[in-house]
Amino acid sequence: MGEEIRKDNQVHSLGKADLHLSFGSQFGYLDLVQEVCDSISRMVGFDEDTRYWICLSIRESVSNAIQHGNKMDENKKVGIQFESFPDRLVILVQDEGEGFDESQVRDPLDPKNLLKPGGRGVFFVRSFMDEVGFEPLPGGGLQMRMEKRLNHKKQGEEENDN
Amino acid sequence: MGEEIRKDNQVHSLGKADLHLSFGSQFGYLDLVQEVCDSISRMVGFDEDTRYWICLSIRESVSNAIQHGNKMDENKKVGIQFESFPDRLVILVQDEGEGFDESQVRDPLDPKNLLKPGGRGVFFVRSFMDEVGFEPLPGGGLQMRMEKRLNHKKQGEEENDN
Amino acid sequence: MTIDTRSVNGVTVLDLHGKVTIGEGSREVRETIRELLKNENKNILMNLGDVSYVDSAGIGELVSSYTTVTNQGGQFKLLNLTKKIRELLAITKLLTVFDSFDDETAAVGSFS
Amino acid sequence: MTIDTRSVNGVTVLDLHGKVTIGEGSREVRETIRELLKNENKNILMNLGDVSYVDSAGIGELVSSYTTVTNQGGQFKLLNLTKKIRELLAITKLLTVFDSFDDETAAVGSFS
Ligand SMILES: Nc1ncnc2c1ncn2[C@@H]1O[C@H](COP(=O)(O)OP(=O)(O)O)[C@@H](O)[C@H]1O
Ligand SMILES: Nc1ncnc2c1ncn2[C@@H]1O[C@H](COP(=O)(O)OP(=O)(O)O)[C@@H](O)[C@H]1O
Repeated sequence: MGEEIRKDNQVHSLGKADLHLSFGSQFGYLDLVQEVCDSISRMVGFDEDTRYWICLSIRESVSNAIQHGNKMDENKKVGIQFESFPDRLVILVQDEGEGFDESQVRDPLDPKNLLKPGGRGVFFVRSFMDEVGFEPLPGGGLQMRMEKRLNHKKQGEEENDN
Repeated sequence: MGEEIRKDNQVHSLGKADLHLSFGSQFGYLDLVQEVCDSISRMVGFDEDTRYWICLSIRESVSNAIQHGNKMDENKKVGIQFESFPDRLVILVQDEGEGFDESQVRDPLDPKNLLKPGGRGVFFVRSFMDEVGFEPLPGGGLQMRMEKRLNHKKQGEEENDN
Repeated sequence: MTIDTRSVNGVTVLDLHGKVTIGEGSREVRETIRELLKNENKNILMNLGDVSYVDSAGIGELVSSYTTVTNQGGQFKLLNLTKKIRELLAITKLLTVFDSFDDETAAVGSFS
Repeated sequence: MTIDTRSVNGVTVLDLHGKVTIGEGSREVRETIRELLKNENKNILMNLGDVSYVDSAGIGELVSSYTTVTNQGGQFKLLNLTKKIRELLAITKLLTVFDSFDDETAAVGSFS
């Protein structure tokens, strides 16, 4: 009974992921962005828990691009570039805004900020990604660069799934 | 007991969907493309069954772009543009290939072709979408343009989900 | 996001369902809290057990619910933190700010 | 895509699981059929009940399985078409080409 011929079902794994996405500034795309992020980071080989935190970071970054960068102007685009390497995933989030002075961003852990309603987005990204940077784009606009290494444990990854 | 305050959970519906996706020519992206297609067509307002056939069509189109257009060259890109209008969804699939003579494509319903293993992809797209066309791109490459109208019944939509 | 409101022994239990994220749910939470305070319901227990997703804006909603209720002399507590929410509250040093429970009876009983 | 192979009263039942699409599963189907024919198993019933997705390449696999088996004097039939597969076979006028069944016992019994 039941001789199983289990065939390779990894035909679809990617050599090198390299995907670009762009859309008008609407929060309605956030779930889609999260799904794409999850698919790409699954292909790259991140476990479920790590993918959760990577994609939360991308949501935060895209939310900021929509809200602070493009100031909710639906005609302004958000661009996302996913690039995988054998040992890491690099994600670039681009907006058409003026950028900002990161030194002016308040520390959400400072006791005087602890009960502020906002100001935790960039902090989350820095907590869950390995490298984070902002750079102005040559043609105008801001690019947030995030990098996550494979097999690298950081805060938040020890917990099991809920 | 249980006074329910049901709030509007449609905050996230889109004004006008306008999303662009591009990636290297690998079949590994097909599931992701299908997910994105499903999300976009859900936002536009298509029912589950219609979304299934729209996204099958997009899969066929992208498969052709990868296989016939870009000839499996991972360095050549496939581009997909989703554009929604109040009454329809337009999807453009672009490859970097030479194009082809559509009049040379054989009819899969012709009895002499019925048992051929291939040649049903474009036929599926024409069956499930309302408008289908191929056009060369100005900078080289081929664009397949597909349009699906909302509230418009075509073959395949009468069936329930499986 | 939807919110169901129940009253248990003088405590208002808010059962949140779905996502509490930017653009979704934040206004709903705020309005619900405001209505409750207007009607002198100041003991509020927010049940997060059925919340599927929270981002930094969602955490912000928890914080502003807490400060709004506390500033009006009420008590705001949390029930059924998911692992992910607990993690986000931990790294933002908010876990000790909130009274939180995994048992509804214990949670309701804790209101003075 | 995975394929489980069972033998029932002289009929080889192939239980397909997952997606039969371009780049996925097509080679597997072809190889399995080839091996079976090599070993003189010519009565083949393909169970599609657990197939989650089929595109035009997957339909092509059904057709080439059919022609390969038939050309070698065997019989190739289908079991448990999903609604979507049935629809795709209908519009491609293949529904009448294939013998198909919704009941395994009846399907196995139909092989002469
Ligand atoms: N893409 C961006 N463009 C312009 N300013 C930004 C951008 N991202 C973040 N900022 C600035 O950094 C601040 C902190 O961002 P964040 O930590 O996400 O908290 P919040 O969005 O809740 O204010 C924002 O208030 C904004 O001033
Ligand atoms: N993007 C494309 N670029 C070049 N040729 C194409 C493209 N799409 C379709 N074709 C041509 O049209 C033919 C029919 O396509 P299709 O109906 O999808 O069947 P199949 O892919 O199984 O051959 C292909 O064999 C190919 O010659």
